[in-house]
Formats: sequence, C-alpha cells, structure tokens
Amino acid sequence: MPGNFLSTRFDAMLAWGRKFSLFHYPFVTACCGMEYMSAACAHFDIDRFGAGWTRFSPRQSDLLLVVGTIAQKLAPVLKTVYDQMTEPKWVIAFGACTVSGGIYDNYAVVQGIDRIIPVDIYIPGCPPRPEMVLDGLLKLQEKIKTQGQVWRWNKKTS
Amino acid sequence: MTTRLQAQARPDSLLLNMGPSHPAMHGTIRIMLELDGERILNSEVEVGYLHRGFEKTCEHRTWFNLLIYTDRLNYVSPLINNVGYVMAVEKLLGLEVPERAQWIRVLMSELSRVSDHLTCLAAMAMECGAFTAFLYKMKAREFLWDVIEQTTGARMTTSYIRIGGVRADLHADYEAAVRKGVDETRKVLKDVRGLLDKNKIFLNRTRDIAVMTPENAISYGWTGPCLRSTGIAYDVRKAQPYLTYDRLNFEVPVGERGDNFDRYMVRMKEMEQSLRIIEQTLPALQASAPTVEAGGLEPAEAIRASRTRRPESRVRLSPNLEGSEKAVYPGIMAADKRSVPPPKEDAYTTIEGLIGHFKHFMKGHGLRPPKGEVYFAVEGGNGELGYYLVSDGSDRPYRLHLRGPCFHIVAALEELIRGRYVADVIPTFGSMNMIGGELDR
Amino acid sequence: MTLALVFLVFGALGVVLLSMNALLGPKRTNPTKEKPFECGSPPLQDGINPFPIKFYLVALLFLLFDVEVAFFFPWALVFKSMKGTALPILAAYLAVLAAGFAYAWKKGAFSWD
Amino acid sequence: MEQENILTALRTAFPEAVLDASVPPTDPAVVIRPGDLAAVMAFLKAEPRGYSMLLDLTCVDWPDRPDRFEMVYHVFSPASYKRLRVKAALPADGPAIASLTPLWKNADWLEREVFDMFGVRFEGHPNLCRLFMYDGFEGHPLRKDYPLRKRQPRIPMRSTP
Repeated sequence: MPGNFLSTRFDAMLAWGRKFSLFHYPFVTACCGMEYMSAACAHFDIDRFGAGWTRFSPRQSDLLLVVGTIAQKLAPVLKTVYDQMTEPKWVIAFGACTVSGGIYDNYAVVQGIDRIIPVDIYIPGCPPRPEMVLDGLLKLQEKIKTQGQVWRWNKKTS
Repeated sequence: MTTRLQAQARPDSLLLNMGPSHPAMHGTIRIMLELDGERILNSEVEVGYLHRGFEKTCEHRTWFNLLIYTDRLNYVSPLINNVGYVMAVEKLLGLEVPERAQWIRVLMSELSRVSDHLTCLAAMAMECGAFTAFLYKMKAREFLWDVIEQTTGARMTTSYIRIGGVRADLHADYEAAVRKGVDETRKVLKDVRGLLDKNKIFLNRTRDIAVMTPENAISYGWTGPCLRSTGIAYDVRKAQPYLTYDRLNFEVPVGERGDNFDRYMVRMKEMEQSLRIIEQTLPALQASAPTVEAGGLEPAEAIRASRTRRPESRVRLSPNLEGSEKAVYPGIMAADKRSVPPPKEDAYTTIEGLIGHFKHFMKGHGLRPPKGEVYFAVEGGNGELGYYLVSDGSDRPYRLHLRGPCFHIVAALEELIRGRYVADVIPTFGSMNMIGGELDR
Repeated sequence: MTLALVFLVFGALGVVLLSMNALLGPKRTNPTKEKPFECGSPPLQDGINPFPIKFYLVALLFLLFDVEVAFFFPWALVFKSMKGTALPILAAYLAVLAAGFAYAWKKGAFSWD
Repeated sequence: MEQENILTALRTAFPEAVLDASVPPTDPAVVIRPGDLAAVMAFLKAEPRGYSMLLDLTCVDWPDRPDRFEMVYHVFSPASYKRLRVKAALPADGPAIASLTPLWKNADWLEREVFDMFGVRFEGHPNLCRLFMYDGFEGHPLRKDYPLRKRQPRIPMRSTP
C-alpha cells in the first residue's frame, strides 16, 4: 500500500532534512565561476539556505552544481563525476552554456549538459545574477519537498 | 591511450591525476603527476578542457557583435579584453576616439584590473587555506562590480566598450560609488596584507618556491605581473602608452626573486597603483562631463511628433534606453558615421538616423574595415593581451587571433613544479592566475 | 548514575547516526562508481602499487607519540587532587618516551630522503 | 628611423630569403621563405637585434592562394620595446616548417596549438601532438573548410526528453 500515513510523514521529514542540508560539488569551469564565487560568498550568501558547505568530492555531495561552459573534451569528465556521486543526487545547470550551449554554437562545446546527464534545475543567464542562483536553489528545494523521497526500503525501482 | 607521462614513467612511481575537476585547477587543467612519495619526478600538463572555438566562431560573426565573445576571454577582467579588441579595430580603421571616452575606458580597465588581481589572489590564498582572505577580497570585488554595474548595466560581461567609444555615459553619481569602492578596496588590502604578508604558513608555502629566472621567463614569453615578479619592468601601459596612460603617473612594481611570494606581492602593489590611477581619472572625467539639460519628450511622443514636423525639444529616453543620448554623444562616441551607430534620438525621430541605424546593424552593411592586418596589445590582468586581426574588407574578420598572456605562463608550469612537492603545485598554479577562457580560447 | 546515562545517550546517538546512513541511503551502484575518484579523469594506474616503507615508519611513530599525548588528559583532570606529586610522575613518564624518541632520531627514522 | 634599419639589416643578412617587407606606418612586417625561418629567427634573437621574446605564433588559412597556410610570428625586444612580424607561406599539401623550440621554450605549446588547429607539421618538435582537441577528433578545426558546427562527441549523447 503505497504512501500510507506513516511513510508520507516519514517522507516529509526526510525531504525536510535533505533539502536544507544540500552539500554541493562545484563543477566550475568558466565565467559563471565568477558569479558562483559571488553567490557563495558573504554578500549574496548561499549558506543562508543550508547549501553553503562546498564538498570537493562526489562521494560526500548530493548536489552537482555544473557551472560554466562544458567543452566536448570535458564531457566524459562530467559524466564520470556524475556517476561517482552517491545517491540521492540532484543536478543544477548554472548558466546559459550548461543549459543550451549558450553563445558557443560550434564544434567544441556540448550544447547543454542534459545531453550528458539528467538535470533537475536550469538557471538561465550569462552569467546569471547571484539572486537568480539563489532562486534556482529555492526551486530545487521545492522540488525535493514535492517529489517522493527515495530511500532504501521504500522504492526499489526508481 | 597512453599519455607521454605514462610512457616515460618509472614502474615503481605513483601516477596521479590532478585532474580537470579539481578545486585548485580552476576546473580546466589536468596535471598528470609522476610521484615518488610526495615529490614530483615528472609531470604533464594537459589543457584544452575549456576550448570553446573562440577564434573559429569569431570568423562567423560581424565586427560589431563579436564583443560578446571578447568579454568572455579573460572573464576576470572582461573590460580589458574589450578595450584590446576595440582598439585593434580602431587602429585598423584609423578611428580617433574622443577624450572623455578614453578616460572612461581607462577607469573601466583599471576597475577590471583590480577585480582581476583581487579574484586571483583570493583564489590563491584560499587554496593555501586562508579562507578569510578569500571572503574579504570577494567583498571588495562586490563594491567594484557595483560601480561597473551602475554604468554598464551588467556586473561582468558588459560589452560596454564599443568600436569608436563607449556605449553609455557614466552614471549620474558614479563618483560616490567609485570613491566608496576605492576606500573599501584599500581597507581590504590593508587587512589582507596584515593577514598574509608575514604569515608563517603562507610564507613557507610561497617563499622561494617555483622560482623563475628572468632569462627563463623571457624564453617562455612571460609578460605581466609574472614577468615583473622576476625583475623585468615591462608593462605595456608604459612601453607603448595607449589611451591616456601617458598622462597618468603610476609606478610599475617589480619583484626581486621571481617566486610565488613575489608574484603575490607584485599583484598587491599593482592594485594600489591601479587605485591611484582610478583616483587620477576622476578629476579628468569631471572636467569633461557634458551639461545635459533636463526635460524632453518620451520616445513614443517624439515618434508621433516627428510624423508632422521635426521635434525641437530633446527626446528623453526611457531608463532602459539611456545611453546613446545625442547630448552626450560627442563625448563618448567618435563622429565617424561609417563605423558608429547613430544616437537613439536620431534613430527615433529622423529618417537619416533610422537609415544609419539599420545600415549599421544589417548583415553585409555594417562596419567594414579596409583590407589589411593589425596587431595591437594592451596590458591585460595577466600580461600582454594582443589581438592579431586580418580583415579582407568584408563585415566579418577573416582571422582573429588572441595572444593570451596566461597561455605562456602556464606553459612553464611543468618546469616549475619538477622536483617539488605535490603541495607546492597549488600555490604555484594559483599565483599564475590561469584563466581558462584566455588559455584555451 | 550520570556516567551510565552519558554512555547510554552518546552510545545510542552514535549507533543511530552510523546506522541511519546504512539504513536509509539508497544503494544504486554502477561500474564508474566503483572506480577511485581521480578528479573525473580516467585513473593512470589500476590498483595501488607498493608504497615506500618510510611512510609506514612515520605513521607508526606518530601513532606512538600521539597516544602518549592522549594520556595527558586524564593526568590533567586529577592534577589538583595529586597535590604536588603530579609533576615528577609526568616527568618520569616523559623521560621514558623521550629516550625512545632520541633512539628513533639517532637511528635515522626521521631522515626523509 | 630605428625601424628601417632592422628591415635593411635583414635584407643584407638574408638577401634571397626576405621576399618583401612592409614599411612602418603599418606594423613592421617581413615575409621570408619558410626554409630560412630558423636562421632568420636566430639572427633576430641574437644580441644586436635583441628580439629575445617570441610573443606569438599563429597561422592564417588562405584556401584560394597557392601557398595556403601563412605562418605569422611576432617577436618582441623587451629592451627597446619594438615588435616585428615575420611571415612565411606554406604549401597546401603537407605544410611543414622548422620548429623554434631550440630558440624559445614557449614555441612548444604554440606549435602544438597550430598543429592541432591547422595541421602544420613542425620538424624537430619534441612532442608534436594535439594541444586543445582530444584524441578521437579528426580534422583541423580552424581550417576554412572545416564546418563550424561539425561536432564529434567524445561520449554518446543522451536524447534529451
């Protein structure tokens, strides 16, 4: 019997715990990195939403923040890092280059990272203003709250 | 595929990737290290992880809308790239830029240079563990970006400096913002100097590590703060003064030993010089400020009025169209009709302005420099930023090549870290200020 | 009584925290996740080849002297109640370990290359 | 003026190598035969001339010219702040030229980039392989006949939902 009272309450508690303690792995490559620095630092502080803790290893992070242009040469690296992340994991595409290849429509750039990995939140902008980054983060937290939580004994399928 | 390093490696040494997705490698450099314990026997630097096909894409863009690509070359000091590209095209066209536009370009370049050095040293300090210095410098950079955003509308990728001048006049109260930015940066520089200059940990990590001799630096084609840290005082702003740098007095700081600490110290001193320059531009900008009388017509009314007769009173632009106002135009844009779009008021109210506007922006009709080639270099954040343009008379560059200063600086990385420890790679690489967009183009 | 309570609470807390991850974390592996994380690029060597012995020696010595320092904490707690006999006891304890330290130094355990 | 005598000095030293030189209102430039590149560069780098820094090395692709690839070198003397452009034209099939790595260390990467982007071979280069592009990439992107959007993905791309 899916989602009886007990497991939905547990789901909600799990979702609350996960959305306010997102450890992000900054996969930073290009100009959006400068705006990521501004968003992560004191002025626009990403830490107010619990996501300030930067983890530089995919094993300890649950949010892959892909920031900046992803060239074709970097595509396998991004795929490897995404695969090596532990579950549950989410992906934010930060900046126009990750969303759709941005202004670089040529032989060298992957036209959007959803060609390589599944993406949860797309943040447009070249580079997006720090407020847009924080708004994207809030949307991800909203998405975590509404989607059913995946945990060991509950859904084996997805 | 076995790389050069794997082929040459000794069987018993440990091969390690300091790969592209590494916090200290700015995400775009892969260093393959052959280690004996912690000591580096041999290394191979692999670049190209941020190769975005800049030069090929620019061959398919017109001279005018190429500016968005030059913003994103050295994205830490974007306005200096614009100045470099635009002055190369103006040299090709033989275009003279009005006085006030030159002063605005100097102000914007120096603001960009200070934010470049701030970001570089912030990253270098953080990678050595000094996270406070990182936060202080990011705070200072916010104030400088506020000044840039107030005038150009964007924080970083502004495309504000156009062929023939600048897009818009300075904001009304730019002076207060500039003074606040300069004071805040000075405060932060004093704090960080107190934190890092005599900090035993920072000194042990950077003093006498990755020492570069002047001859070796010349042989690698080093320019900019890294070359000056080895003792050679070559600065493009002094060697070939462009814009109004010859009327500004500032020194060129020089290091003595050419190690990591000197590269850090040269950048700190250069920031103070840039702040001095910014303060010298303020009186000059004040003197050349045009008197703009208030009042005027909204664009919609002006269009209606222009149908019956030419509107006498000035068209007051809506806030987002502020910029190429006719009154300030002579100060910020060259007068040459061929290569400069007409002010918005003319485009709205007179037929010649409208035709000029469309002629400028339509494909095949826009700016067409004469056939020929030119090399023009400016002093970028990392060194001599040179543009080599080849024009075949059409409205697109036939070939555009960028001489990226940090391409040559990073080329010396393999030699600098040989025989050192793994931990020395981080401050060495941090002090080089590698920028992916400028290195891989 | 409070000692038992303390051990109970912190023990339970430790067990819960450790097991929560094992219990709740979804287990989904793929071939790439098994490989070591080398900044996203393919590892240059498969498997770990032999380490120079000096690392093991330094690790052992560190362990030794670290545990030695660990014994200072209980000594500090009872420092007041020992009324004056604390320092000579500590001196004797340190002398023994200092002799070991001098011996290791002379034997060249700390000379690195 | 100072500029002229470097061009005249070159003409006297290499009478048959220097094909033509452009007069200073434009940037000082000199076109030489590709065969004498190493000699001319060593001559320029030597002390009296003092062009001790190789600023830049690049290539321009002129498909409709008989000598298709035009190598462009910029040398610079930090003592007298002067720049000089040296150009050499290479044939279309099998473009090859002497490598400048013995003279300057940054020639290593610059030449690898030109080899990667244009396919010009450099004799005597210690490790001539691609610099920017990855191994499975065929063709040389900056050539005029390489289409702008011809992508060769390194891993299979997902079909976006």
